[in-house]
Order: sequence, then structure tokens, then C-alpha cells
Amino acid sequence: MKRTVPLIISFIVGLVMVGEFFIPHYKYRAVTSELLEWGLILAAGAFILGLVNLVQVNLPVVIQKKEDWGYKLVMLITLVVTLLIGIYSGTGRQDDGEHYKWLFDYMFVPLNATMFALLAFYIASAAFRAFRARNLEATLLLAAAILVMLARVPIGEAIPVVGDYLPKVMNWIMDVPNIAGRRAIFIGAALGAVSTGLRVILGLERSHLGGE
Amino acid sequence: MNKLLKAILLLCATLLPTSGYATTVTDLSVESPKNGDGLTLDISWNISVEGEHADAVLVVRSKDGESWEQTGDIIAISDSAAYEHSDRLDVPGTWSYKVVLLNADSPEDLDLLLAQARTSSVVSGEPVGKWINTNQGHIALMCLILLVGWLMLHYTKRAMSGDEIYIRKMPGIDAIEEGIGRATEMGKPVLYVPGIDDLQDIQTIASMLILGQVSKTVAEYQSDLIVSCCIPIVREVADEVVRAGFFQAGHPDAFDPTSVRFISSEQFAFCAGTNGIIHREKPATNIYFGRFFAESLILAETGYVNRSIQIAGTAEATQLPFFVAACDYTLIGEELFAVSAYLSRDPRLVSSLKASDMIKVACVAAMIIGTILASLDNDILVNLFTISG
Amino acid sequence: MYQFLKRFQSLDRRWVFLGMAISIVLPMLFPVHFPTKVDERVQSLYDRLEELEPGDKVFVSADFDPASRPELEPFFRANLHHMFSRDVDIVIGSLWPFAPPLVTPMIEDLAAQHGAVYGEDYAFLGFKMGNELAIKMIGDDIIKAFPVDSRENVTADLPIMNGIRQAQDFELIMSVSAGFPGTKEYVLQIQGQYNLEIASSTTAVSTPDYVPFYKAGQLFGLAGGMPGSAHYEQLVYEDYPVEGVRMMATQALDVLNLGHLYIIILIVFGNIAFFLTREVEE
Amino acid sequence: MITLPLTTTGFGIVPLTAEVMTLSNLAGVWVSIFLTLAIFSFLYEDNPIYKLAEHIFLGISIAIGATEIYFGVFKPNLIDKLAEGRLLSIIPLMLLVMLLLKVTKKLDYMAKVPIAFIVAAFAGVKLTGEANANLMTQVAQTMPDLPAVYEEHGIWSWDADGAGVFSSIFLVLGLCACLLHFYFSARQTKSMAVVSKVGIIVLMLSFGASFGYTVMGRISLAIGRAQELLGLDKPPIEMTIGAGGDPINRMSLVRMMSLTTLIIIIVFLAVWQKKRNHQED
Repeated sequence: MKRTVPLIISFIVGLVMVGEFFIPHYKYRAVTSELLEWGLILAAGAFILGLVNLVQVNLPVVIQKKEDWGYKLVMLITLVVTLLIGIYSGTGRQDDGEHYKWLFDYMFVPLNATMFALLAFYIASAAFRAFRARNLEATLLLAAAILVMLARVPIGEAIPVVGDYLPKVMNWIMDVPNIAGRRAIFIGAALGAVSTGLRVILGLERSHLGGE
Repeated sequence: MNKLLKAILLLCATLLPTSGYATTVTDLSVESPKNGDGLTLDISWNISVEGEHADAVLVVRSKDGESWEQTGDIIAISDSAAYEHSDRLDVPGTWSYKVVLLNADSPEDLDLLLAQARTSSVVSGEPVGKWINTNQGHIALMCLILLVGWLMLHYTKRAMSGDEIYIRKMPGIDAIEEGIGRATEMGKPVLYVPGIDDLQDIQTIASMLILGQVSKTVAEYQSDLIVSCCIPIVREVADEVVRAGFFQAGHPDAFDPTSVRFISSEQFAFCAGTNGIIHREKPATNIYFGRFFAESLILAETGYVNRSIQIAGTAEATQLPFFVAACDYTLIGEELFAVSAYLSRDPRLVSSLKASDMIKVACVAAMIIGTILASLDNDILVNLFTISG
Repeated sequence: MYQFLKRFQSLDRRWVFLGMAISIVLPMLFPVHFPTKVDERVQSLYDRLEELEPGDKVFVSADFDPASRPELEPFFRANLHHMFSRDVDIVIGSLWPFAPPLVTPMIEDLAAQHGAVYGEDYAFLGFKMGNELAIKMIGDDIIKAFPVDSRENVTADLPIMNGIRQAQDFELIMSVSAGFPGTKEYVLQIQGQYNLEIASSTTAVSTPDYVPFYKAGQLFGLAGGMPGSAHYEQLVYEDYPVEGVRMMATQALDVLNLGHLYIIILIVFGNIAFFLTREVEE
Repeated sequence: MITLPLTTTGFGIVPLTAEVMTLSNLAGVWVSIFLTLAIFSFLYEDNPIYKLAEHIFLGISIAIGATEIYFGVFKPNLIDKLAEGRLLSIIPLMLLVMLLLKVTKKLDYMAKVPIAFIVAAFAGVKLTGEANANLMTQVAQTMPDLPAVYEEHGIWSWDADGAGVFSSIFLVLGLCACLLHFYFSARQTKSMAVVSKVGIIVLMLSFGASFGYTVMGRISLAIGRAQELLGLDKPPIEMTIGAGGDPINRMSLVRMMSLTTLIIIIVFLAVWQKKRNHQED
């Protein structure tokens, strides 16, 4: 039972969703859009699981005062306070003057953006220390990259003579070799999705259900 | 009373001679679209304008002769032209339509308007819902999916009956064993990172399959392995996989449960934690297989500075450049899936790979023949692969 | 010489970081402007939007978060300004949880500037979870995907939704996309199935991924990264000027000059040093 | 392509209206500057200020995600519908409960049903979508009508960024080479090796383009942060803090706050570093 029921559900749900593409009738669409809605709710449910896991991992650290427990406490407090404010504020939470909006604008936005901005600096460091033209492949890659970097900014266009051709060569790389390479990867990914999808629907792929 | 009055007005209006502007509605027709959903009707009509004309038109509909209601927006007109409106219905059945001509002083109330304004003749139609989309492209796609399925089953059968299906060796594969050997010589551990995506991603699945083989080799060499995970459930599966690998290699005692670690489910915290492992425990070989995002660059750079041998593989096209530039060997895109099939020899994986290969060859043939045909003004193949609405 | 190069290669990376910071801050304090040519992909996007008639309806999917804001906010603002100026009705939705708090002020700001009425001229349907599943639903039945809008109105009752049941009923779809889920998923899931007209504004990172879709006609326009936003800004504010507008992307593009040069120099010098020292070692 | 004369740069015309900045906004701007610089302090080294900011980030991002998911999904698609008495919505509720049983030790196998549901739903949706857009359409678009291309662009046209017969053939053959590079079950013959090499070259050019664009994207993000720290993200209007007081330029105010915060963080780092060195001795 424990094994068969999930497999039967996989088969039915997967098949119905594949049919969505081929069957335009509204009665069929009513079924698929209902299933899609359930899917949305379950996808959101996975987030609750993550939340539970986070508390499970961090609360013991705080209680037993292990290393960095102070920081974990700050994290849990921020989490609970923000969540309460968010749920309490309701639909108008994004209006001016709301605490939720303040937390979002002045704390979440700078933190999220700065985390990613760190990468600009790492790229600089990696460019200097790790990106080596050690073989033909890497050399080609770096040459194309330098060309694109130069052509994509105004100063590249401002170089006399070369500047006129630089954006054209870059566009050619984008439109011809780039597309050829991407399409190959896309087609490969599509074939991967089709074969994995079929394996899931047919019950041949069970790693997400805990293996054999 | 009001209703009666309206009915009288309505009657008068229909009896009155049509006069005023010289705008006429012709060829009003209702059709159910070719691959309709059973709740859509396409209405089309022509407007011919002579001299002074009506300002706008409005389409009204009615089910089974009940009261009329507006559908869609008011359409401004200026010239003779053909118009169409795709009408969405709430319930199926027979629907009647007519087009109402409006000018500046038309009343807002629909009943009054219908009584006063000039309208076209009434046409009716019934939407037909199709249970299968008969577009050439849709049929072709369905055949393709069935073909992949059939090929997979066919090759699974062949592989199971002992037929050897050849898979070529990829350069990174030898490097894995070399890297593990080097780590053993140096007395340092091997680091394995299975990406940061969830278990339902095909790349994570592929990575877990490779991890099984890697852990087996590590156990055979009696070296140390560290697995650094970002998703709790991936850690659980990785733990099982490594345990099984050590068992198969005949060294179940050598397995250290603390070597498979959950770092953090937050991307950058995970990245910082894994960086810490590279800095402090100085693995001789770093293996990155799976789905990576922005952290790829940080991990690969730290590993390079630490002078580890680095082998990476991902199908995430935006991260591949960083792996290619900073790692010693990189498996590109599909090669990652092929490795698991190559190493595991699992008939289900091998057959998937073989089926994909056949489709690839078919695509190559289709593109070359299609180009030649298209150049000879024959679009048969182009159309076969084109799916439209 | 060898010693120097060896030392140069093991330069503390904090100096490299400092150089990066300087090459970003310096051109901001002392701006130098270079003119630039408008990309063909952006031009085609702009031209198609110019064909819209007053009253046409457009669905905008705002799928970005604070991290990608510098690249996409200028486009998003210019795009809303462009469409409001043309009296186009705009329905906005989002597939990213962090997008609504970010885009709501932008939408309200621009609507106020143009005197647009909520529910009639524009509507914001809010966030929908589920990635591909949500997109599929937008294609199938947008009312079902968003039963209520961000202000808790019943979506089906909004005047702007009159005659709209699925993505197909919109004139165009604008996908302002910072990654997954975004333009790629729209193209994969519903563009082909319903033959939709989609344009995309995206981050630099995703641009090379989306170019094939543009070339294959699956997208009618593509504004990629900072240059894409800057070019679109130039086109829009040239034709629909606003007093005191800050062209953030145009400003940033001028700053990018030095940043790119810095990275190129680092790659070139790093490699020169690497090869020179390697020859000596061998 | 057209060249546009640029009339306004980013630092263009500014309306001279005075605005009032509330104390809460002022505090907000300062907090945002502090957190930004705190994260950047990681570039120097992992330190307590960074750790504090990092953990605040973790907490707040999860909470905001949860809030938006609650109002975006649970409330409209589940709770509201249940409240209306829609019986069909009981099924997703049951599936949801089964999913949440995953955290228990005894009934965790129940979660396999919703997991199977969601994985299969994604698999089914992805299957047709990918096969259509990424396979069929991409193949269909790689069948150029060469005489028509020749008529429009010739062999090679600089004006159209190198479009022409050469590029069209290059595209078709390049894509074929890449696909054959991924043809794993073929035995390695000499001709296959050549094709494979061509495929690799095309792929590397493609990755190079990606690389260049990624560099641009990352620097753009840093530019966004710098714009905010330097007060360049909003017009430099004159504003008063609270109701009364002298008007002050917004840009100068922000720059002043950034500089002060930077100095505070540097001083802190210096003290912390010294203390740490001392401990190590």
C-alpha cells in the first residue's frame, strides 16, 4: 500500500497533466485547473515544512547555548516578529506607514540586494586568480567573454574604427554561436525532461519517493 | 409596467424604417473555433461605410432567446473593414448574436439602446468542444512523446536481456578516480557537493547516482569523503547512498556518519559553510555535480586558490562558464546525466540515454533535410515542427 | 621579475575588492556620459508597443526581487509609463513572493502620475505561487489563478477583466523577469500552446538564454540587462518626456564602463602573470 | 538601428519641491545603509557585524516569504474557498495535512502521496512544455530558407550583424555538431571526434557570451547598492526632517549617513581585529 498508492497517483496525475496540452475541451480543462490549484497549495505547503525544519534545527542550539546561539536567537526573533506583523497587517500590509512595509523596504531589500552584490567583488577576484586560459576551450571562452564585456558598454562603441564593428561581432556571437549552443542545451534539457517525466509517470523513477 | 413599455418601444423600433447613417453590417457569422474548448465562439462581420457613419459598434448576445447582454468592449469604427470578436461564454448552448450600431446620443441602458438603435440581423451558433487537438504540430508532438516512451521501453528490454549498450567515456570520468587517488596519496579528504536544488530536480537525482559510485571508489582507496548538502532531504538521501557505497566496497566500518553534512538551506550561508570546509580541511579534490546557481563561482574560486583538483558538472547554462574557467574538468549539460548512466549501468538510465540519443540524431537529420527542403520552397518539415494556438 | 610576478599573483584579494569598489564609486561621483546605439531587440519591443491602441489590454508579469531591482526597475517604470501614456489597460501579476511589496509602490506611483483608475485602467492581482503550475493556470484560467486581486476585490468583478478569461485574451504579455520562474517558463508553458505575443525584460544573466526565443519568434522583443533597460528608457522618455525623471539605467550604464574594463584588465594581467611564471617554473 | 541623441542623463532635471521626511523614514534609511555596509564588511572578513546582518536576513526573508505565500495562496485558494463551503477544497486540505505529517516519525510515509502528486504534476506540465518550446520550436526555427536569406542579406552582411547565408549554415551545422557532441552512445571515430570538437568550440563561444553578460549583471547589482549609498537612487530634493527644521538636501543627508556608518564599522572592525590578534597571541 505504502508504495503502490503514490505510484498510482503519480501515474494518474502525470497523465492528466500531459493530456492538458492535447485536449482543449472545457470540461477537461476544469479538471486540470482544479488539479493545478491543488498543486499550487501543495507547493506552498512545502514552505511550511522548511519553516518547521528551520525551527527544529535552530531552537535546540539556542536552548543549549551552543556556538553562535545569540545569532540564531536574533534570527528566530526576527522571523517570528516579522511573521506576526505580516499576518496581523493583512491586505493593507504594503501601504505607506505600515510596519511590514518598513521592514521590507529598509531591511529586507538592502540585505537581499547586497548579498547578491557581493558577487561583483567575487567575480573580480576570480577574474584575477582563477580564470586562466589553460586550454583551447577556456581561451575561447575568455576571449568571447572579453569581447562581449567590451561591446556591451558605451565605451566599447567609442573606440575608433574597432568600436563600429565590436557590437556587430558581439551580436553575431549572440545570434549565431550562442543560439546554436543554447539550442543544443535546450534540446538536451527537453529530452531529459521528457524521459524523466515519462519515468516518473510510469513509476520507473522513484528516488523522490525514497528510493526502491 | 416598465417591461410592457419597453416591449412596445422595442416593437416600434423594429417596425420603424431604418434611416440615418449609411452604415451597414454584412456577413455576420458565428463559428466555433477549429480546436475550440466548447466555451468559445468566433464572431466576424464586415462594416461598410458610406458618407456619415455610426461612431461605434457593440456586440450583444443572448442564450436561447433570453434577454440580450453586451459582450466585449465597444469598438470604434471609422472605415469599411472586417471585424472579429472571440467571445468567451460561461455556459455552453445555442447563443444568438447581433451587432448594434452606436452614435453619440445612443442611450446607456442596453434595453433602450436595443429598442432604438439599428442592429444587424441575428445569427446563432453553438460552441463545439473538441476532445483532441487536431493541429498538425500537436499530433507531431504527441507522436514524439510516444516515440520516446517506446524507445525507452525497447532499450530497457534490450539492456535487461543482457545486450551491451555502448556509452562513450567522458574526460571528467577518469579524473574522478585520479582525483580520489591523489587525495589518498596526500592523506587529504575528497569534497563532494551535490548542488543546491531539491530532490525533484533531475540534476540532483543524477548527482545522487554519481555519489554512489564516488563513495564506492573512495572506500576502495580507503580515503576520506565529505559531502556538503544544502537541502535537508538531500542530506538524508546522500547519507543512505554513501553508506551503501562503503558497504558495496566492503568497508562498511570505514563509513563516518558525520562526513555527510547539512550546512544550511540558505544559499549564501551554505556557500560560506562549504568555503569554510575547503579552507580548513583542505580537500585534495573537489567534486561539484548537480544544480548550482550564483555560489558556483565562489566555490570554484576558493577551490582554485586552495589548489584542489576540481571536477564540476551541471546543466545550468549560466553557471557553466565559471566552472569551465576555474575548474580542471567540467561536464557540460547532458554529460552530467550520461555519467550516472555510464557509471551505474542501470538499464532504466541507459535506456533513457539511448532513447534521447536516437531523438538527437533524428533532430540533426530533420534540421539538415528541413533546411534543404525549405531552401527548395518546401515547408513540410518546418510546419511539422511548428505548433500554433 | 619572477619574484614580483609570483607576489603579484598572490596579492591579497581584498586589494582586488577595493579596486572594484573604486571603479564603481568613482564614475558615480564624476559622471562621464557616452552615447550608445539602441539594440535591435529593444527597438522591436518598443515598436510593437507603439502599435497598441487605447483600450487594449496588456498583462504584465512582474517577476523580480530586490536583488535584481537595479536592472529591472528602470524598465518596469518606463514600461508602465509608456503604456499609461498610450491609454493601454494594464493588468499586473507576479510569480515571485518578494515582488508585490517591491512593485506596489512603483505601480501606484505611476498610476497616480497618469491619473489612472484602479480596476478600470489598471489592476494588480498580486503574487501566485507554483511556478510552472501558476503559469499554466494563467494560460488556462486567469480568474482561477487569481480569485482575488491584491486589494481583495473579486478579480472577476473588476471592469478591466471584462472579456478576459485566459492569457490569450490579452493583446500582449510583458514578462519582466529576473530568472526562475519567468520568461522562459512563460515561453515553455503557454506561449506555444496559445500562440501568445510575449516580450521580455530580463537580467543580463538570463539574456543569452532568451536570445534563441527571440530569434525563433517566441518573443517579440527582448530588453537584456542594464543596456536593455537603458535603451528602452531612452526610447520612452524621448517620445514621452517627464519632467525630472531619473534615468537610472542610463546612469548605471555609464558606470558599467569602468567596471567592465577593470574585470578585463584583471583577466589579462592575471593570465600574463600566470604564463610568465609558469614558463620560469617549467 | 538608430543612434539617439541623449537629452537627459541620469542626473537630469530635478523638481524643486520640499518634502518632509518622517523620523521613521529617516531611521529606515539609516538601518538600510547600516545593513548594506554590514554585509559588505564580509569582504574584509567574516565578523560579528556581518553575522548579525546575515541572521537578520535569514529570519526576515523566511518570514516575508511565508507572509506572501499565506496571502497569495493559502488564503485565496484554500481558506476562503473552504469558508465558502466548497467541498472539493477538502481534498487539497487533506493532501496538505498528509504533507505536513512528514515531520512526524511514525506517519511520515503519508507524505509520499502529496509528494508523488506534486512531482507528477510538475513532470507532466514540464514534459509537454519543454518538448514543445525547447525541442519542436527550436528545431523548426533551425531550418532556414537559404535562397530567401541570400536575397535579403547575401553571404554576409555587416549591416545586419553578420546575418546571411554563411551565418545560417553556421547555425544549422553548429547546432548539429553540438547535438552530436552529446551523442553518448556513438563509438569514438575520427570523424566523430572532429564533429565533437566543433561542437565544443561553438559551446565555448556561447558560454563566453554568457560569462560576459553575467559579469555585467553582477556589477549592475553592485551599482544599484552604490546608487543607494550615495543617495543617487532618488532625486536630490530639499527636505525637512520632522515638521519644522531647516531644509536639507536629500543626497547630502544620505551621503553623510553613509560616511558616518562606514567609519563606525571600520572602527569596530579595527578594534575587533586587534582584540582577536591579542587573543591569538
